[in-house]
Amino acid sequence: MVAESNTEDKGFGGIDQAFHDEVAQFVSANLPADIARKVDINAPLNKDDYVRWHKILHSKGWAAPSWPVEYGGTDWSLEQRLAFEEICAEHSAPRLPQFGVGMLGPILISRGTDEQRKRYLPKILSAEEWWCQGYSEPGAGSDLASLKTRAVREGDEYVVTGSKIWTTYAHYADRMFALVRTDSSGRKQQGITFLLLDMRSPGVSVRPITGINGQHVVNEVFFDNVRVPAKDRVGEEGEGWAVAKALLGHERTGIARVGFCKKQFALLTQISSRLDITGKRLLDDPVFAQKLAALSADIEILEWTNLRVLEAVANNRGNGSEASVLKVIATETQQRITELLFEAAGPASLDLAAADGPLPEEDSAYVSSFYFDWRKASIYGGSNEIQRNIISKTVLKD
Amino acid sequence: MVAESNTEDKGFGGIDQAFHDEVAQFVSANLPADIARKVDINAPLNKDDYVRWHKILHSKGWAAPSWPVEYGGTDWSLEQRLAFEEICAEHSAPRLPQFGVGMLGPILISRGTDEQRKRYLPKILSAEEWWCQGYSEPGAGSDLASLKTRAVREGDEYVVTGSKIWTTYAHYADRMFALVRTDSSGRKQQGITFLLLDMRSPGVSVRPITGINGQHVVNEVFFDNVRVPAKDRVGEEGEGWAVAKALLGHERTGIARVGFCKKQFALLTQISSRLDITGKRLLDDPVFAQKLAALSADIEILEWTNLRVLEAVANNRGNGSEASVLKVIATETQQRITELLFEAAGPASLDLAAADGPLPEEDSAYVSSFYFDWRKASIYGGSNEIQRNIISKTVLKD
Amino acid sequence: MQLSYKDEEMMLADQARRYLQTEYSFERRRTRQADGGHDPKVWRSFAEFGWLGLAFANDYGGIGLGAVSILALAEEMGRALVLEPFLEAVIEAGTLIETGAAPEHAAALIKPIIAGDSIVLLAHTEADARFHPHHVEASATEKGGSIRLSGRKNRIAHAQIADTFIVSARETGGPRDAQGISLFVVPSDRVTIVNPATPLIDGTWASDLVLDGVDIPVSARIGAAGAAAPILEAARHRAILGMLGMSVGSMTALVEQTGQYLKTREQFGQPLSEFQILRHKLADMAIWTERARSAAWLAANALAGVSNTQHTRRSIAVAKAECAVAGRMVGQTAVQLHGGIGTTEELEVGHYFRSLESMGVRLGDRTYHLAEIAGKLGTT
Amino acid sequence: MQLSYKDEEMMLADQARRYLQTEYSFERRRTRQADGGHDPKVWRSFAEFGWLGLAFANDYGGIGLGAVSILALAEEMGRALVLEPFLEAVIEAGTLIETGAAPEHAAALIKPIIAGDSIVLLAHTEADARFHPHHVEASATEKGGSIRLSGRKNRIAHAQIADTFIVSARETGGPRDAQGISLFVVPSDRVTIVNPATPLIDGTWASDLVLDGVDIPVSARIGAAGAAAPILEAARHRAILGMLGMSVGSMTALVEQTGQYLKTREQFGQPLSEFQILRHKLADMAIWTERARSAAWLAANALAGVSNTQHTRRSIAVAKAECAVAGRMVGQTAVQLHGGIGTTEELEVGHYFRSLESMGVRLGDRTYHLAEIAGKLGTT
Repeated sequence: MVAESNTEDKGFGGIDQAFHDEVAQFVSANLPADIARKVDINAPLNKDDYVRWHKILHSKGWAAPSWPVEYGGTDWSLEQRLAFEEICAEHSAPRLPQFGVGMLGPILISRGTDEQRKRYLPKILSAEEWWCQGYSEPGAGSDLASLKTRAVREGDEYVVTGSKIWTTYAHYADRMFALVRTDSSGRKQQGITFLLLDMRSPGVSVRPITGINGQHVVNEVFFDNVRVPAKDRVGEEGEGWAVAKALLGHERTGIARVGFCKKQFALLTQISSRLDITGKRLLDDPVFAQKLAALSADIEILEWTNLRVLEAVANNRGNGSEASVLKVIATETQQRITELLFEAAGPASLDLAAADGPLPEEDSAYVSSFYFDWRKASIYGGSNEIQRNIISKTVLKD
Repeated sequence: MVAESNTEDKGFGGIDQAFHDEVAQFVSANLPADIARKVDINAPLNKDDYVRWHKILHSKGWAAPSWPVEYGGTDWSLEQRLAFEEICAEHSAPRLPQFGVGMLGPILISRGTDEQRKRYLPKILSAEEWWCQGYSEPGAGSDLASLKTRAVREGDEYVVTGSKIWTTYAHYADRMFALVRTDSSGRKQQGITFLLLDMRSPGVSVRPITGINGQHVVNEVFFDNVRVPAKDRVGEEGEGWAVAKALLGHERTGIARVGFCKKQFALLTQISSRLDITGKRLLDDPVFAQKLAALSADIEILEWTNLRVLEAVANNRGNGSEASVLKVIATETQQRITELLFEAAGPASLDLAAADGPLPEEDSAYVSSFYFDWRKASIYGGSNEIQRNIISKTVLKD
Repeated sequence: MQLSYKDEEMMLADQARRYLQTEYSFERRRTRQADGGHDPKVWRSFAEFGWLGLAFANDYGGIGLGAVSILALAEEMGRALVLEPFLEAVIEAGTLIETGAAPEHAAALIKPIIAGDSIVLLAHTEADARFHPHHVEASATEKGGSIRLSGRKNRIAHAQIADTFIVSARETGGPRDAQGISLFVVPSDRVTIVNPATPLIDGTWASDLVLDGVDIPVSARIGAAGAAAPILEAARHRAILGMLGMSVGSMTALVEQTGQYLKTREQFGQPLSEFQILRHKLADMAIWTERARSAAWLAANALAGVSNTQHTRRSIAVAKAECAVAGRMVGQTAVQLHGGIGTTEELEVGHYFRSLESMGVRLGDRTYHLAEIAGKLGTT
Repeated sequence: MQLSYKDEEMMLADQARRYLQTEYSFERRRTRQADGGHDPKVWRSFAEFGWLGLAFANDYGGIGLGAVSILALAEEMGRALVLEPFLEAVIEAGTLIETGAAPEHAAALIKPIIAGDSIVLLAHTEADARFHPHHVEASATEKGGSIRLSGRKNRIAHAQIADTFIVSARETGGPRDAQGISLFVVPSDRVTIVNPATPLIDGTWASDLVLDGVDIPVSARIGAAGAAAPILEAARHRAILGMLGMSVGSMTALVEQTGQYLKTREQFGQPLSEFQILRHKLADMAIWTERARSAAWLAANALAGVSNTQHTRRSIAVAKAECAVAGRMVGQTAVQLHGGIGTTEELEVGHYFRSLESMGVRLGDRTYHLAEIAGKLGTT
């Protein structure tokens, strides 16, 4: 839906240099150095970091490139939007959480009411309101549709009871868009409703979940008779699954993260370029260099797979499993990067960087934190096992 | 059964030097050079090669080490028998087909009649009669018990109709031991009978199957009303599955093939030691050397896993999946060896050695033949997928 | 940047697929393989379809299509496991001639190639070269207006059917110097062909060639004396592109055939396609195939675009390294999923596997190309 | 050759398992981890069980058990993810003292260790060493009957609780020479401890140590001047053996816990253990664990047997290289099979994974040990 809303140039003829330069120059000139350094070494970013960078992009009109111009978006082609993301990543800009701009925005634009659009879109664009996503539930794993959080209609309100888990940045969020069950009589995909709720409503509580690397990013969120106005329902009651799914199938520019991978490769090169006491660099060790070569080839294959997939989807030539293929290739490449960073750091990989406090000076300070954390990449967003199920279904056409 | 028949030394305290030297010296002194050369470069051996070496071992009393002394075996411990196999392999002796000595012999010794033992064992020992194994059937794959070849009792005979596939060296064989179905009313493991049949009986025909490497080793065997005397049945009618299975569970010294792996590693070292025009050896290339190092570590891990498994089984401490673990580790190591041989050979890996004709001179002549052929190692004898099924069952205790 | 076939390339591929499906069935291929792979009737059809002139400039009577068209046609040839020397005698030798030879010389050589009347092969590799692109010990000595060639060429595929060889020989320098190599056009009857029918793993035959002091005129030289390295590189790059296309075609066929097999074959009372572990291995085959396809397009774009030697070299190395491992994984897995029957010569699977491994090795294996990339880390 | 535990070793392991199951539950461990891992009460119990004296000779009041006993006890410690400095303060430092020090000096140091009254740690690694075993820039200068130590030691685990350090310092030679390194016994109050609570991935704390011209008597030297390399190697080998045991214990626990989880947790209407792909990954975990176990026994036999430096070195390198990859595969797969919850600090799984990765790196990662093997190919 979104991906196809303004893709005039479907040929992927290459980004013109002027566009590339404008983005690169803007990022270089305006990205705060402290944020860039955190990004460079994979240090955790806090809400203030994200909001600062979001507002800088907003000042330039680039906070929501995928939105139609009338809502504050751009008229960029899919190719330009992809290039924008990649250039930002390559120039050390943080990847902004996509719950508002990337996920809820397009949903409201295509399925929301005028009132909802007026109420919510401007504050997403300006970063005044931070959104989180309430899909996953404890015990559901990859079986998203098995959700149990219940919403009971009472007059003009829904009363929500249950819990969500793996809620990224729920502790930063002002609001949540959530899938809740309004009917449990039919198939599990039926009877699901899409609600927008206020995180400060009575009955909402947030429990932090500490990651394997000691950092706090995700949360469990509990709802105890939380009242949500019925006007904050998106789509009809019972059609929440379709609302959520329409988005899942179309937002593909964020899967591969090629710019991010290139950035990581640059960090890897930097860490491997340190001279040791004998005047040698790890980079010059033939065995390590061969691993780097294989990894750089992997990243290039990822880049071209990404281009091919986006072009195929833009031209409606997909077979339906492209996103799955891309997700597997991307996450395996990213995880391989984290492994090689871990190896390059040598004994420094034994350090577990603190979740807060002053930023360490060493380039390798966060390699182990990143390595451990990134195991999630093959679990979240549909585990790689689920992706392979999908791919095999397509090959077998069953 | 067999493995435990004469294992006095279950402690695996190490083979005494005298035994080691005796075996090594005998092999070195008596193994025909032409056979050794074939073994060294993985060239195909023909029946004459096998029979010659078998007879040489027989002359020394070593043709069937695992048999009890009264039948012409040895009083060696399990450890000695293992060492014997490994020393033979390391000294370029061929691994003799095990259908007679390794498989049928033990079955007859434990389950045969006196008459059967008298009739068949001596000729197995002397290599006068060559046996093949009729277990697998077309369409059965890893589901061995689903066999369909039928045997109908008529007076003192069974009349056998059906076919067997993947029959190794059926074209060399005088006789076959086969599993046939005498009753199809019960569970598929029931109603199976174990018969000994003459490959020259009317109604037996053999169709060669050419392997992926162009060589002829396995066959399809057809039975068209083949008459087998009832006295050539081993065990009771309908108990053939138990007869076959008793053996499968106990013959473990042949799975790992550590000596064979070491021999292959020696070939790999030899091929990698060729000086190129710049005076360098592939062996000295750091990237290749690292691969060799990893492989040599793998072989050592295989060796110790083999020792541990045999010791555990000898002392009845197994959990039942040892043979499966060993099979996976062994075949994956062997296949990795074939891959590295293929790589070491460089452009010479493009040559497909002829299945017959004069022996090529180059050490690398058979690397591609061996590489392609050895894919079978993870398929035959219960595919590695089946082995992992078994292992997971044990871990999950279900 | 081009990321998928255009209509005209699809038409070319469709034409090739239709022809090959009927005329190049597995059974017919088996018959041809017994003769070393070349069937003059098939070759004649290739000429009639215009495939032999596909990549040559209009000036020489060719169609003048570029890298993507080569990819499209090669993919179909890989799908059908074509044994004909299309890459060697058209793409590789053709590029050598068109890039290196003076126009008149080129025209004289190219026209019979396009017509299907002449099979020209590069005779470059030598026994001790491993994958070194400049390894040439064969010598070319100029004396009194003629050149004497001496040396030995190794494992030249299809040599038994060539009428002409383009022989690399060294005029100056040491055995692995880039400088000093020249190319010479030599009629096949001036060369001694050793072992004329040595089977290769891809089902074709190869031979060694002996040049035992062969005198040829100076006019037989292609390009300037001692300057053949860039010409050889251009031809190598295009031959690799063709191999990438063939590899992708073979992998695509293997994924399809393996999927079909899993659906058809039953075990333990259900189709193999119901076993999740087998489904996931099939998914892995599909993923590797998509990776290889990306590699092929990467290479095609590098060769189609503005020439940038460093960028092109890296792109080719990345693509070739990727295709080698992808082909291996797809081939090995296809055999494994087919079980016993996959290990025989009776099924196509094993032939695809062997052919993929062959293309993984020819013109440099994965290790070689990774070393190429490693040697230039940080320079692009 | 010994391939399985004897009765007395099984008894030792049983004792350890019983104690650790109750006194070292995951919840108790979490509390201790918040304090850097050391709990004096736990250490006292270790002493009472005799574990701190396990490997020391009877002459010093130890029990005199060998490599296999270390393996047995370490396996249980790995199973319970013990954070105490057992390997560092008992196996590593103990081996240094017993191998290197004169009997009287050794007795004075060892007795308090066995009693649980003294924590002695080797201070050897420096910031630029990577994994080089002889990298020592810290200097030892003898002058007038005393020795002055200057330098900096890097990432010394548990340093905050040591009363004594055994410091390596160089008397002669260049920074990576094997010759010229000596070991000195230095009370911890003579050393400046920097960053006393820097967390490591295995849940313990490490510190840097600064020796800013510390004067100590010549009698503080362990062994002959400049001859510490073999002593360090003996201690390193035994510490690696202990790590192998701990790794195997951790892997065994992960296989069990993951199997349990798959049986308990339902998805798409059935237990995860019904999904073949997950079963096969569990089987892979079991296979890797058995490989690691083989590695541990290989190392134990090499250290228990007749000393053969080349053979021992290779055995240790093979075992350490294997355990590193096995630990990684088992740890990664355990996290993957647990899904989201596996990526949190709340479950033991992640802690095992981090600990396994830590042991994969400490005293040389897989690449380092493969290079050790590669350097000696064909020499054993």
